[in-house]
Amino acid sequence: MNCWLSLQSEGSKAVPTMNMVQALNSAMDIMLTRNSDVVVLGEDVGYFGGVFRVTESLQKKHGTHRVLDTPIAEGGIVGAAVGMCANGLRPVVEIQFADYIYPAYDQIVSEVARLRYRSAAAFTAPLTIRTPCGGGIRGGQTHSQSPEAVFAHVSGIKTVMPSNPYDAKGMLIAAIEDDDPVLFFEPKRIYNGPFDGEPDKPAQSWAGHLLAEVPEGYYTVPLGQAAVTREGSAVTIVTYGTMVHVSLAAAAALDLDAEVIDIRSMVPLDVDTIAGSVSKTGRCLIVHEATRFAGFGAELSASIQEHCFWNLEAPITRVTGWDTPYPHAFEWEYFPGKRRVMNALRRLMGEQS
Amino acid sequence: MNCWLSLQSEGSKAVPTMNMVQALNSAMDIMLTRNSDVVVLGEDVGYFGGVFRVTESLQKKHGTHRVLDTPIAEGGIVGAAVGMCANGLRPVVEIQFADYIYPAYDQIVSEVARLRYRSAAAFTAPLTIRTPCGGGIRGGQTHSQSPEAVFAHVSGIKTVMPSNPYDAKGMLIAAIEDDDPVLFFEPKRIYNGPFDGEPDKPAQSWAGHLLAEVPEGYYTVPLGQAAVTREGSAVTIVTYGTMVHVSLAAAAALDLDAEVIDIRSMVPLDVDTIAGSVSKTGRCLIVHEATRFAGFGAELSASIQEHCFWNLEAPITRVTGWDTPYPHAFEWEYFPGKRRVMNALRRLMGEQS
Amino acid sequence: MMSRLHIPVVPARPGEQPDFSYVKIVAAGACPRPPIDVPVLGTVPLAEGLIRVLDDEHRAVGPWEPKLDADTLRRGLRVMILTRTFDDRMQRAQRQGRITFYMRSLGEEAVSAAAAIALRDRDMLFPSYRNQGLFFARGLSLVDLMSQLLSNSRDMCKGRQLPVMYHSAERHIFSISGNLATQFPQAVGWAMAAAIKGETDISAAWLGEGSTAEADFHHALTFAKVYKAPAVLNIVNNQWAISTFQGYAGGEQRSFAARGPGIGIAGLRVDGNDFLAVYAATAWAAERAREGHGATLIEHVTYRAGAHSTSDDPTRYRPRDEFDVWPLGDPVVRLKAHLITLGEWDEACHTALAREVEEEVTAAWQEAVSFGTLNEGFRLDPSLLFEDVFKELPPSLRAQRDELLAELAERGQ
Amino acid sequence: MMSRLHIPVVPARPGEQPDFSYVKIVAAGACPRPPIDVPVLGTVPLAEGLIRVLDDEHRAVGPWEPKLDADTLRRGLRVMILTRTFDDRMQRAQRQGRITFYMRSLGEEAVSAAAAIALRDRDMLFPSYRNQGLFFARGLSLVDLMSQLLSNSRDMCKGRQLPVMYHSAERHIFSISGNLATQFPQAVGWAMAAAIKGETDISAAWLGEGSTAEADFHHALTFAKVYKAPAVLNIVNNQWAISTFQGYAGGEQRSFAARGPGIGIAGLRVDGNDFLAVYAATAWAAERAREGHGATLIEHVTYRAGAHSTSDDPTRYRPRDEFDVWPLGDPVVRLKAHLITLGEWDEACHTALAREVEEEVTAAWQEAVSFGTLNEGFRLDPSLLFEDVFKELPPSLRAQRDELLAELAERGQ
Ligand SMILES: Cc1ncc(C[n+]2csc(CCOP(=O)(O)OP(=O)(O)O)c2C)c(N)n1
Ligand SMILES: Cc1ncc(C[n+]2csc(CCOP(=O)(O)OP(=O)(O)O)c2C)c(N)n1
Ligand SMILES: [Mg+2]
Ligand SMILES: [Mg+2]
Repeated sequence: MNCWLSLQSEGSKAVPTMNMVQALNSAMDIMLTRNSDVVVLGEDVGYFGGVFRVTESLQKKHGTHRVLDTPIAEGGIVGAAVGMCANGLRPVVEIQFADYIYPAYDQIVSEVARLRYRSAAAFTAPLTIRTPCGGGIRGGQTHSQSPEAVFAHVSGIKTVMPSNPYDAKGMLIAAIEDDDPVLFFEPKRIYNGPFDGEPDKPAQSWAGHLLAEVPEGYYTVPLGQAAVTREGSAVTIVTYGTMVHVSLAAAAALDLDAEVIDIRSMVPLDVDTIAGSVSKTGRCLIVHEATRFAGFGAELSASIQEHCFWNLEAPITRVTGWDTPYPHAFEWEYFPGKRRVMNALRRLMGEQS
Repeated sequence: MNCWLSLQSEGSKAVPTMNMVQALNSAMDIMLTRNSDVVVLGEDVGYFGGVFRVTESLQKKHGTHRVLDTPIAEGGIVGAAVGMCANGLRPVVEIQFADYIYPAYDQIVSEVARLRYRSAAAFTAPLTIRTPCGGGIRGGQTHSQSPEAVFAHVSGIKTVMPSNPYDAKGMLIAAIEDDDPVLFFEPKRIYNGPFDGEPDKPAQSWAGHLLAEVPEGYYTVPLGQAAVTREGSAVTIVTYGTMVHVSLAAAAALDLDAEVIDIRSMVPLDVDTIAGSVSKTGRCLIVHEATRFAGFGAELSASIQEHCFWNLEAPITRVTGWDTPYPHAFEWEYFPGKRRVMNALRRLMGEQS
Repeated sequence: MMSRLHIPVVPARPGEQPDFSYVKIVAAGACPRPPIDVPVLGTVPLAEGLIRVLDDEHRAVGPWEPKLDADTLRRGLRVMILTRTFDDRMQRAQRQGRITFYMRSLGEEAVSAAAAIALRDRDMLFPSYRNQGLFFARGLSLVDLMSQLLSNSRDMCKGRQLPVMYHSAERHIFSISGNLATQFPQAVGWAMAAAIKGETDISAAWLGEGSTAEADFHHALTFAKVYKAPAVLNIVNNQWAISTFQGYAGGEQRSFAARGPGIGIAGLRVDGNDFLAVYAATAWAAERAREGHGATLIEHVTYRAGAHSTSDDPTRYRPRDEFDVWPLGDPVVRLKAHLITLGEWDEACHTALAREVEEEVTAAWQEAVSFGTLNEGFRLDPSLLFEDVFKELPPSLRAQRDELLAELAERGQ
Repeated sequence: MMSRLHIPVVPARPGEQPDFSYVKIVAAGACPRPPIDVPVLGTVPLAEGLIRVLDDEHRAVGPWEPKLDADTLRRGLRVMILTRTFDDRMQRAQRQGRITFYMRSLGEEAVSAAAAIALRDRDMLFPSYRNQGLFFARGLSLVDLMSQLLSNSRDMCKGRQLPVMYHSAERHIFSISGNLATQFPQAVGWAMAAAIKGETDISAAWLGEGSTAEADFHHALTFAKVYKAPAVLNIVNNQWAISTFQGYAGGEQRSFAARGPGIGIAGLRVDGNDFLAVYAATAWAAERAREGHGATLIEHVTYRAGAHSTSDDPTRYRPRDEFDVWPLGDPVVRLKAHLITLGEWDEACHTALAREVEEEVTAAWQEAVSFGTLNEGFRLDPSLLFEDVFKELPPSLRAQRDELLAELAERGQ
């Protein structure tokens, strides 16, 4: 079992509280400082600091030639970044919303993901593509999507999603240092605070949260390792991003001895940690925001079933967004909130083997 | 259980043999004739008749204004087709290879699939996108891909793949008549004959194959219905496209009482037929050409597990392409051929409950 | 070593003096007006010039003077004032939390108003999110538009869309997309279909100058050129794309209209704040398209005087007072002054019109909120969430709907 | 009603008379050669003209005459003959089933040969699949190239790529993609990186005229314009894209080079079968880029004299004998005649060179097949199938590899 709580940070002093925006900003700031090959580019990321302020003040600090505002052409941004890689740079690209990543899909699938393989490693694309994803902010169908599955299926690109400031910073540094391309999804609903899926409650902040204690200095959280966010023995909840917090809240509300696994990386997937847990608990609930059909939960379900079949005491269950576009007004009918997770857990615990 | 064998065709005379290319050509010819709103467009589809000859002579017969050669811009082709839909036409688009569909991904995901929903059906996109997919033709990584999963995940678009000439024609007519957008994958390895996964055997032709008896006239094969291609009680093989033939060959080689289900439609998926079969046999092998991780097999596995958990006697197993780009020289090491399916079946039958 | 990369110059940032010296201005009346069948290269001077009709004394001058009657001019003025009033009111509604999001078109009202009036009613429009004037000009009910903003029980989008993503099949306006530029090739495809069917209706589409960098802009121009599609393709160059200056879209020392002749379609650069110029250019391009001479790319030079959207704060990236010194002025002020110069308008009429429009908007708002708002009295049936994904509800979605309805029952909704 | 859609005119189909009257020709020497820092609009006449150096008497004339020494000209001739000889031989190898696929560049050899010689060795090249001449000019080993075609044990791509998808990190040539146009924005990104690092190396990229319709072409031009990227962007207009005539890419009555000035970068239209003209244009554009004046779009007017690929039969869609009457002739014949006119070459030298190249290709082929072919003596380790997906083999791929190795053991391989 790989647990992030054991990770060390290097040269860190006092441990201040950061929200995810600050943690991500700090990761880029550190990497721009440490490695002159790192450049940051994207729409509105420069002077303005990004529509979510994640690149705030980076241009001021590192200059207009290393933190670049770009034309509005996601395909062009990624295409140019691939060429920058071939010339020794390590671009960190921001796609303003994951909903707008599709114009870059060809460059990502056909070029970024294939370059090392097709050229037998003569050329590689060590770029990082950051993009805010997920709903819960009343953004409607073009500011709320969770398209991780359509990238996880593509061989040759790592796909990750942190769920808290500590991981966000450590994983982003790891992604920038990774020699493989990394698609870095940022669940925007929890940029400023954790969210347990109850929109009517006042917004929470990260202040006081254990995982918002983020060292100021350099540290990494390795990609490809799941985190056991809560230990338990009755059921395993496998989830990531915003839904980690919703799942924790649902388990707590039911006072259920649930083990909650934050997979953090979709590719590579830490099957050992997940399968170990499900083998122990015998029950598994998969929770994600994305639409269900052929979503990433399907792969989780299939893999877990393959590894844990003989230990399963009930069918693996999925709680996800419905199989519809993301609807503006029905956001809270759509979003897989605490109650939906609780209901699924109840059903799952009720199933007899 | 929905079985295509019971389908009727309208006004058909003698039943000639057609290969898949001819069957698809006939479907478009009939629809161009029956409905003046139907237009065909794509790269090289007009004068030349398409690189696989699927649109051969359609331009000659129906004119340069209804069978259009286009610029090489997959995104532009689909974008223009959406506009044509808004003006009452029913475009049938060809994307020359499925490997080249990614430049159109944004128009497909953000526009084609969402238009009806976002406009509350004021505007719709009843277009059909045909594209040859799959390997086995020594096409290397950019002429061999099977990207169905990255479309099946997208709500609002139907995704289908026929495995024989009869279905190809009936399903293509159904797709063109469908008021929803349909992504129509054509497994190019079996355009000219079925293929059992053994590259060293002489190529087979469709002649003499029951499902190559294709009526000349109009008929439809409804979308969303799986076909039980072979009945059996020991194990269910769930598959589609070229792998239907490989699976049949493997089952025959093992002399195994396997039920082979050709799902035909990924979206909508005929869960009833599949789940009915697996509940009966208690064992399930999923076979597809696409890479495994987060592939369509994952959804099949997850769904089947959800529906048939209490009847499963062994873990659901997947035989698929490896999680790598499609490699030119290692095609037959990559391709999930008869032996790989047989091995998986043997293991699956060996598992004890 | 020092970087040699060219970084586009942004003339002024917050705290700096606004500087519009980069905007190439041409005197009103100075651009020639060629016949509508002029060869593409004949439009090069127009793509690099600036078509203007209203001069500094508010007179209409030169060959592009469209000779509109006063009623039409007054209609245009009314549409622009309605746009601005509606925008202001909805921005306030957003600040009050009654709607979730809004986008104004302050300063660019002429672009939509004049074009809609120059086009025929059956011509198909493919707007961006900042062309609300098209809907007003085509007479959509304010209550309908507001209901969309409110996602209430009368919402034309059935609650599925972010505010401002309107459509109107009846009035021939396509569904607005949140994805930039996608409507551009669609408009060309629509026009191709019209041509294939032998019809004389044309299409028109709009996007921002920032959006010209997207692939779809190129696809649209290519298809329009290849098939001579009867379309009017409009670039609204309002100088900004959120915080990104137009130089980042390629506007440094080059007009966007020049992309037209570059690829082989006509190009016109127009004073976007001059109602008469926009009207004249649109009418010319529409006639050219209708007569079979192909598409035209029109760049409307204007200025986004407001924030990008209610989520944006432009004082973070540009001087606060730029609009005051914008060299092409305010389209409402200019058309009003022209009408007064013509003797067809006065301050009293103007005040009365402003009041009338204000009342119309207020009345519409009262009616619209009576159909609910997102948070109060919202009554859209949640099963609508599952409809229109496909024409018919597939079994899987039926099951999901039932699961939701059970959940809602439990939640007490 | 009758369709009003414009369908691009294809001048001749099989059975018809070839007709190249649509190709706008300009006399050799007629185009001016502006200084390398000319403003973009100063290149408009060049983007619409045709830069030619070799006249009908095979003399080099006019301001673009690059004044190359005879050794350089002979080197160019050799690269072109090597290209053609290699192409012929590999096409035959494909027909014999020794390789699975091949693409010749017959008739367009000057485009790659002259450009590679005009550029510096450290300049980074982003070729399409029809720029094999770049590899020959940069001196790649024929055995290495053939081994790629054969997917044998010496294959630089380790068996993973379709034939002709070469690369060479050592010789600064990027990996060829099977997806059209993707290399264009990559080349611009490479050039941006060079500029950011303050280096003076530049990049050059090539694509076919058909591929200009793709999004990536537009992205490349936009980024090149915005950042003044030091790149030479080449369009090889060989009139055909498989069966699709260049009119379908927008070439009707419009040059492709004009897209450069259209968007704000320099544009040159060049006789692509004139070695000296291609050299001169490339050298001009390279110097312009290197000195910080931005990118240039060069259209090379040439003719694809062979089939699109070994999978294609062009007699199905165009007259068989078009190349015979192609107005810009054969680049090899023209450079040879020029050298002879200069007194630097004769038939005997030519025959000797042809024989020498022939022998070189034959010897290389014999060596290459000694490393195996796809079907005979193929010995690439199948675990290579799983490597280089990621830098390190993840556990899941290790498991898949082991499964395959077990299967192969069983199959007896
Ligand atoms: C494909 C895509 N990428 C990015 C965005 C985010 N975005 C919304 S508006 C905008 C700026 C557009 O500027 P412009 O085209 O000039 O239009 P304007 O807002 O000035 O009218 C951006 C980047 C988007 N909606 N779609
Ligand atoms: C994205 C994409 N779409 C389609 C194809 C199929 N295709 C391969 S070559 C070709 C024609 C290209 O023509 P052109 O760009 O003129 O280059 P040429 O072959 O003439 O050198 C097409 C359509 C592809 N390889 N990639
Ligand atoms: Mg703008
Ligand atoms: Mg070509």
